[in-house]
Amino acid sequence: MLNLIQDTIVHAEPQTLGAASQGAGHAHGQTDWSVAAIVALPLLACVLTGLCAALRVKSKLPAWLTVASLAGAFALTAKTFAAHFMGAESHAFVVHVFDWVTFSWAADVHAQGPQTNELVANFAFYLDSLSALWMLFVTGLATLIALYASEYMSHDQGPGYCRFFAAFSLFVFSMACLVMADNLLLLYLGWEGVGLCSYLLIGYFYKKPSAVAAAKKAFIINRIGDLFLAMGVMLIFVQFGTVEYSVLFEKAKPYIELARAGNFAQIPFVVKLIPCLLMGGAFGKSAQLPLYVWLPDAMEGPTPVSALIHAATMVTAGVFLIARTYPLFLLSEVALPAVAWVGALTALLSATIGMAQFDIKRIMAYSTVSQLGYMFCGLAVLSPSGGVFHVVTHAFFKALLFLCCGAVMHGFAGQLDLRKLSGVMKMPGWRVVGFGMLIGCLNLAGFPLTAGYFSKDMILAEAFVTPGTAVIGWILLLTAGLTAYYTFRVFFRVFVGPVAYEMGDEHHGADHGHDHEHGHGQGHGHAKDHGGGDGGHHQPHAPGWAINTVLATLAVLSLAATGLYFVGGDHGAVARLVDQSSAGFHSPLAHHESGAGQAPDHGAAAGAGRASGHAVVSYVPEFVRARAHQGEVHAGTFFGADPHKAMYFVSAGVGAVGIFVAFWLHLAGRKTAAASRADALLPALGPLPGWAQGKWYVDEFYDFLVRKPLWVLSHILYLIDSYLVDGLVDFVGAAPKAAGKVIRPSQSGELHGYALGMAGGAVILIVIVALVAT
Amino acid sequence: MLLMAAILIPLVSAVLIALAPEARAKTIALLGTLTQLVVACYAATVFDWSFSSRAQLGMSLAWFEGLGVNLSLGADGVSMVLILLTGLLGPVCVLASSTAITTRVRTYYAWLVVLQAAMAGVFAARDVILFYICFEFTLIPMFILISLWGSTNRRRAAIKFFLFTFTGSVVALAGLVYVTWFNATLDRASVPAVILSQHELLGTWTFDVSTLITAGQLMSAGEQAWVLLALMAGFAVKVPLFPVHTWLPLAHTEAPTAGSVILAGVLLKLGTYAIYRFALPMVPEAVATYAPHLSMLCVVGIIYGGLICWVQTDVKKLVAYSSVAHLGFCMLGMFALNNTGITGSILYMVNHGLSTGALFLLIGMIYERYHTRDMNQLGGLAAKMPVWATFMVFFTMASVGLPGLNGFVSEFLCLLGAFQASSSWGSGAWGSDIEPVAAATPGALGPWFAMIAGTGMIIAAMYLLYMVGKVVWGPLKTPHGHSAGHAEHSGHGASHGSGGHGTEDEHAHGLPTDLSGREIATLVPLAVLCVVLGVYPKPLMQAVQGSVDQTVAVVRTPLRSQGATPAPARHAPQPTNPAKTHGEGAQ
Amino acid sequence: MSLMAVLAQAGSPAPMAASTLAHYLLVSALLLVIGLIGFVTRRNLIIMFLCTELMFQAAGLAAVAFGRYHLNLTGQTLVIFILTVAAAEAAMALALVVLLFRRKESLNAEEWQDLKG
Amino acid sequence: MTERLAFLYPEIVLFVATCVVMVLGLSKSLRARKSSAVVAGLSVLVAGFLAVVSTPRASGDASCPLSGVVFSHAMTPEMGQVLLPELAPYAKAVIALVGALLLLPLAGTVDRSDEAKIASGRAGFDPLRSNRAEFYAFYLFSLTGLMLCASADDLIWLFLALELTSLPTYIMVAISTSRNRSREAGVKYFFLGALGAAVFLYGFALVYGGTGTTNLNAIAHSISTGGLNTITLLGMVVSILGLCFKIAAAPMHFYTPDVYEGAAPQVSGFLAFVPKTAGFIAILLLCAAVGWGYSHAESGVGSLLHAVSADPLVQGTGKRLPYLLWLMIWVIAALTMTIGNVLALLQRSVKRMLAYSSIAHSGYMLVGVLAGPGDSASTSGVSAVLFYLLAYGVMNAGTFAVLAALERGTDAEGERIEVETLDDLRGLCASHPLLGWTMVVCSLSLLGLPPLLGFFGKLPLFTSGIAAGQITLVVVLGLNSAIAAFYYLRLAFTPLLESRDEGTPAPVLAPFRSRAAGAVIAAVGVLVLSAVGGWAMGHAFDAAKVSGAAAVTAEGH
Repeated sequence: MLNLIQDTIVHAEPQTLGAASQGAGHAHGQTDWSVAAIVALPLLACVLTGLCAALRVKSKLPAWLTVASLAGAFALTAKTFAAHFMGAESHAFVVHVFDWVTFSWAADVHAQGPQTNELVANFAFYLDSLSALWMLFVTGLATLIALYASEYMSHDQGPGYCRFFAAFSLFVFSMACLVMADNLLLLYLGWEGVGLCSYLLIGYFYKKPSAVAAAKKAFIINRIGDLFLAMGVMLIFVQFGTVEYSVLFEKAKPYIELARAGNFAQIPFVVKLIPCLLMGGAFGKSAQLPLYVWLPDAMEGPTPVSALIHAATMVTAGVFLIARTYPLFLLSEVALPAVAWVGALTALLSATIGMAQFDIKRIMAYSTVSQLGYMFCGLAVLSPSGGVFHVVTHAFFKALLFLCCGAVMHGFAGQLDLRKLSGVMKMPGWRVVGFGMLIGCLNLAGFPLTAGYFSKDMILAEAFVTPGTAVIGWILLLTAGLTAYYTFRVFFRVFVGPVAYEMGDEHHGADHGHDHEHGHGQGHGHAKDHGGGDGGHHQPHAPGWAINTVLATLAVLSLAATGLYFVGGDHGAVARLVDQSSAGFHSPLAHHESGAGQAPDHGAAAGAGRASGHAVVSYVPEFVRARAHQGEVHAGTFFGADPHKAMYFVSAGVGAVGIFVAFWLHLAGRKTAAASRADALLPALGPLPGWAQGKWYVDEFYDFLVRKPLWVLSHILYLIDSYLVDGLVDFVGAAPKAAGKVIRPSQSGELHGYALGMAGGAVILIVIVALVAT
Repeated sequence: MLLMAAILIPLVSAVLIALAPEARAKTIALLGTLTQLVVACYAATVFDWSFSSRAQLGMSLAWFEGLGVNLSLGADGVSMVLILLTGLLGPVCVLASSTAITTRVRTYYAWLVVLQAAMAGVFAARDVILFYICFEFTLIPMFILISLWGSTNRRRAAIKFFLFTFTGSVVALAGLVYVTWFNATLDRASVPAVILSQHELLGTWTFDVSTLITAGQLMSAGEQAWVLLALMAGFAVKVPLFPVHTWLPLAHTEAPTAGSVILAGVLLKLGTYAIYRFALPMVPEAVATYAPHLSMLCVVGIIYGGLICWVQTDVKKLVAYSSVAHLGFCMLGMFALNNTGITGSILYMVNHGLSTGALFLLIGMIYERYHTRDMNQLGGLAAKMPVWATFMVFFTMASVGLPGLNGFVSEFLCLLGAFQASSSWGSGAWGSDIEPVAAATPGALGPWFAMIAGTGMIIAAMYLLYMVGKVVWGPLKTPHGHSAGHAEHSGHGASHGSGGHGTEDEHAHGLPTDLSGREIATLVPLAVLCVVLGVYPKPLMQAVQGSVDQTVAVVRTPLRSQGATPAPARHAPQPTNPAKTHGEGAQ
Repeated sequence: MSLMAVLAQAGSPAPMAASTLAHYLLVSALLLVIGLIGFVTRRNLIIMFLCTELMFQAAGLAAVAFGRYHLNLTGQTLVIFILTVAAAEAAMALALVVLLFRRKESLNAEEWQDLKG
Repeated sequence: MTERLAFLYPEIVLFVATCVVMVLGLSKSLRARKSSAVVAGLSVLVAGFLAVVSTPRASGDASCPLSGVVFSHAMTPEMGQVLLPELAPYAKAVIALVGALLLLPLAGTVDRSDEAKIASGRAGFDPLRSNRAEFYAFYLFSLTGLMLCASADDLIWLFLALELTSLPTYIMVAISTSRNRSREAGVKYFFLGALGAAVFLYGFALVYGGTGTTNLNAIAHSISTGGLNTITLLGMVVSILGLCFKIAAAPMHFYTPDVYEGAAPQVSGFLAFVPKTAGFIAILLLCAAVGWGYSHAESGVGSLLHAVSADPLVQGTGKRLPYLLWLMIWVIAALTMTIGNVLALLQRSVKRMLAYSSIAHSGYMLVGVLAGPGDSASTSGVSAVLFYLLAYGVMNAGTFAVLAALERGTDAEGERIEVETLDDLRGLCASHPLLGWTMVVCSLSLLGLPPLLGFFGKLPLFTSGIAAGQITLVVVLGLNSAIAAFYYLRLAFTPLLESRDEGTPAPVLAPFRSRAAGAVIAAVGVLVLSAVGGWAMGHAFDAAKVSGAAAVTAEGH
């Protein structure tokens, strides 16, 4: 694997991303090594931890190896970022490491028109502002979470520990490939690679059948999305003859021009199909309708995994994919509306489920699904910078939330039921966790002036600005309220209020530091209930320094992320970075004239463009063009006001209502951990809470609709194979024997019979032959 | 001579094994197969890869001169690659058998190495009859391996295996002989001089492969269709394609581990190789016409085989059926008839050999320990055999087609090939009337084939993870009646595995709880290759590229369509001219 | 094609009327068929053998008739040899029948059907 | 006229040897009696040698370097049949070689108990009771007849030769063991054989009637100049039907399993080669007289059978037997191989299985007869048949010799018990490795498994069949090979793979070393011919030269 670095070649290929950046993208000799090392370091960590497993290392060495190499990767990323993407201008560049699926063939002499006779998909890394940004938070968070996990997983020191960190590092490697790939095939490698790591880490407690099932489910459902992605990649290759971004965008340019001119009718169907297929992949990986069902189950994995993979990084790969191939999404008039609707519905649906759950980790999982919906909406309402900004802020605060939940889980022996925990913040040693949780919750709820508030606002505002997406905006607004409610439901139930708790049924907490393999999840013969507050021989144990450090860092970072909105451009540094990349309207890709730096100013234009009442959003091409040219055509309004400004107040208000409801229902007057005022309200809502708690029975529905029929079909096919297909073979095989049995009586052993046979046979033969011949 | 050596060395070692004492058999077999591997590797270095479409390292000896049968050997890029695969699996199989085979050891190893020779012969043959001889002769060692060292139902499996494939290939022989006769009756005057100069034996009675390939292209469309039917009757069974696959699960299930490995690793590739070598270039028009129908069978096989895997309880049967699905991918790529597809298909041959072969090895290791392959009796072995579990997950992922491992490259290329090969790309049916689609190739498959076959990727994940989930993960469950909880205490890992009574039976056959060094040694080469071919498949793709280019060119523009000879005239067959040997001379 | 024309084709002069030849041949064919039917219907080994003799003689008769028709001696030569061979066969047949009779005290062919299948 | 005798030197040698053997067998001296077999064997080999070196050749440059050394005569139509002018040397050499091979297991067939009694002093030598010499004499007579077939140029000659071949075998069967089964086999063989002989004799008479001559050359000339008239055609049809008895083809095949099962295995092996070879030579001669130059497009028959039997790809190559004859042989071939194989599938008795397989092999060879001559070994069906006779003779001799070499003790009446069913062969490779492996090699060869001799026997049948446009029939042949694989596999692998049941005694070696030697020699022969059979095939091709019917000058009788 180390050849990977040695093989690094400076691939000084001019980047032809557009007129503006023409010739500016020469690779920088210094960075090439370091870019390759960003990818190689996690892989190195993976190999080394694997070696640790082989050498039966029982110390925390694997964790330190991982943390060190991830930190190194982060440092290199930061260095690269600082070198190339801090300024107002940024230039994408490609670092070629070695050839992968790259081969050419003899040209077809009979083909007409331009023919592609090579497939180029190298291990080459494409760094632009988008991938650099993504890598920055991926490696940064990974380092922190690895540090967290070094303590969190310490009960499992030994092979399991190595396994954890090997998969963890492998995940970062795959994620780096995904993000930094210079072609779709390498992206696909990362795409499936993170899927594998997700599989391995969800199934980390492999003795627990539920964990195994969840892992399997995650992998298979992701594969469904992967198939769409693969088809999309193939279609791109067939249509454009390449899978490399730089060439691809160049080749797609004519179509982008057509789309910009509103001539969707002239864009071939094949081309319009591409974003629809890519979308399928994104929905799978990012847990959107209809493929979201795997993510909540993925919480079977250790909490650091949930934080890193299933909240902060991997699940945002779908957002990344769309952002990366954003120009292609503009080619179809249905692609972005579809994304918008899927995102909005997912956000709403999972928020309603999240409201009714009691497992705090699951609540966070549904919230992740919901927030991912937000991000997709951001992309779809023509605000990729909003979507990406939300990805970044969400990465920090959701990781923080998960890690806090993890700390609780760790300390309370796997207890996650919010009805059995209360007032944790007041317990000794839990202050950091509590404040961390609070900060995370404020972010998630969109409390004014937090990072989450600004990123959410960007999306909401754009939803109202963009013509025809107001319905999406309303849905998202409603979701924002629900989000605030369920977020603070957790906080008010678990962290404040009277101190009461019940320990979970996992004893790893008490056995902390014990040399014990595979502690999780198994009924180790301990009784299920350990009594309420006393906890038997189990006492909650507060997190140690590593966890606290990480939580504090993350809390600070998620607050600091607010700053990204205020530095480096009108909508913040993230917006600038996005705009400079393939996802930006102001990137050289999107138009000819360079419009860098300036955000459009959508004045209070007439509301004529509002396509209200339309179930399907239709993009007005002029609007797209306007976004790029700072025109002011048909921008939507929020009751006549500029949505950007109105949203500051509206969303803050909605959030506040949600928090207040949560406060009134779950904290005010609550005496015990279990009972709350909300319980009294439940009967009034009829069966709805039950259905929401049952996740709207989507899993059961899928099971009934897809899995069961397939299972029955498989059995039928097996029967067909065994009895019909093979039966036919056996029948044919038995035919000669059967024929033999039929004519065997002719060999009666009787002389006369034989004579008769001879004579008769001869006569019959002669007669037949004579008849035929005449 | 090198190729001859690669065939003769195993034969010689078979004789030595037969003469040597029982205890030495394994060593001689190992040395013999290793030598074969070394010779194959050396041949690969001598081989001029820049002309990989050309048969090299050739040699020719007269055998049945009157019949035109020669001992004529030579290898192009594809053959060379498959010979290397054969060579690699030989020592692996010998190593894998060392504890599993305890009875009639000499017989076992002797036949095993004979099988190696026959398989190398198939790939190296440049004479149709020699090819057929080796193709058929593989049946005998395999038959014996299955019927002597197989499981309970072995006799039936062996007979079925033999008769099914034998029946098919006899018909294929008829097809090949028909082409031979067609060539013999070809009027040389009607063949363009350019072609004649390349193939001196056109119009004479010869079994020379390259001559017959050229001659076959001159056949009328009707003749080609019949010949294709005959060839497929033989080769599709061996692959196996969908309706004629039923011998495979049975044979796999009953065969001893090494037998399964060779069966999956190389024997099935004889069919795909034969289709590549003969069906495609010899009857290109018919192949082009019937590619959609054949591909349909592939697609059905992919989904049908995959779904059946999903409901298996016998691990080995599951992997066996997965071969049906996997080879469906392989053949789909082949019938895409474009470079991506066929390259993918050839890579698939190698990759399937590695990953599925390794899966059979792993299952064999479990079977040796627990004497069952029933997934209901096995579970959670990760706890007891972490090394084994690691390999199992690794090779499962290779088999699933995880990018970065070998399976992905070939599977993707096969699907891409099928995806590209649609005649409707350029016709506006896909709306691509603005400018020609860049990487479309003529063909009759297209996105739907790829899409439906692509669901096979999902199904593959379903059944393979189902298997892994049952056997590797989950609560520990082993046969012989000890409960999971019980075993958990006794078998807490390899380090102190000898304590509990869960390990008594393992000691009985001298195997450690987890894998022994020997077993790891059999797996590591395969694992390394899986990674290398997944990360850096370029050498392999380049190795076969010349040959594939040539085949694709033939399929695209068969000789008959080149205008020179609308309908070649026939004349009385020429007498055989044994003095002439091959156009492609010996080095 | 009529028999006449057939024989004319053979290039022989026809001093023997074709119709006469036809009669001979008819008798010969009858002999053959009678022999055959006798062989199939009778159970006594000796009679069965005589039936084969009858068939031999049918051939002989045809040969003589043809010989006369073609005006050459080949037919008669053939008959001489047929008679010789028939005599040899008769000797063998009797020897065999005696051998069999010794074993089972019967000349019934149906006694001998142990071998079958 | 004396030149013409050169054709018959081998037969003369055999006849003289026959007389000598008969006399030797009556000697009181055990050594003299024993020498009778040696004399028989040597005479066969000498006859074969003479056939090669002394037979006049139509072409001066016969491929054997020794030919013409002894007598360098060029053959003329007066001297011999010129339809298959080169047939005799090859055929006789094959007959001699295989005949000698078949002699080895015949040791002790009829005289074992007598000699045992004499040796133990329980009885003195009684010339009247001694039948050893007769047995070898019959063997030599039969081979003489067979060789005469190969040089026959006249229907009468052919008839006598065929009878000379067959008559001794009837007795050999009947006396081969002292069991009732042999008697039964003898009587069936004899009576049905007489019936068959009557049929082809009648056919010969008709051919004579149609052409006015019994000389084969003249018949060919008559047909080529005057056309094939109905009587001749009918005669041919009836003759070939009658000859089907000799080759054990449907519908004349019924006797085969019973006779082979009833006779001692070594005699069955003899039967599988000698009458079959005689029959095929006769059929080839008759077909050569008719010629393969007919085109079926002229027959204008569009019946169903034609549609089935005509190949879909090639129409009217103009290289076939007359349609009627072609169709009949086609049907016979297809029926014969199918019936033989499907019935063989059901057998447990090895000899019976081999008998049915012998039927099937005749069916295969008939494909070569249909294919007719060609200009290379690969396209000449005649050459394919001739080579297949050699191949079949060797591998078949091997299997029967194994059976002959083994016995399972003696029964209550002192009669030895033969190896009967497949079960008796279990574990043979372990108990008698050489015999076991002989069985394996010969069975696999009979199956036609490449690269053994049987495959190279079948391959020219395949190629010539396809070259003659008989693709459907070739596919039928192929599928039949596959059916046959089932029972040949059992036969090959029962000795190798199965192990003997506890308690059943292993078969023991019969006390005649030559029997086992014969088996092993046959196996070695199979292997050697697999490697260098191309040489023999070259001779088969030389022997298969068919002079065009038109080339036969009229010389009449």
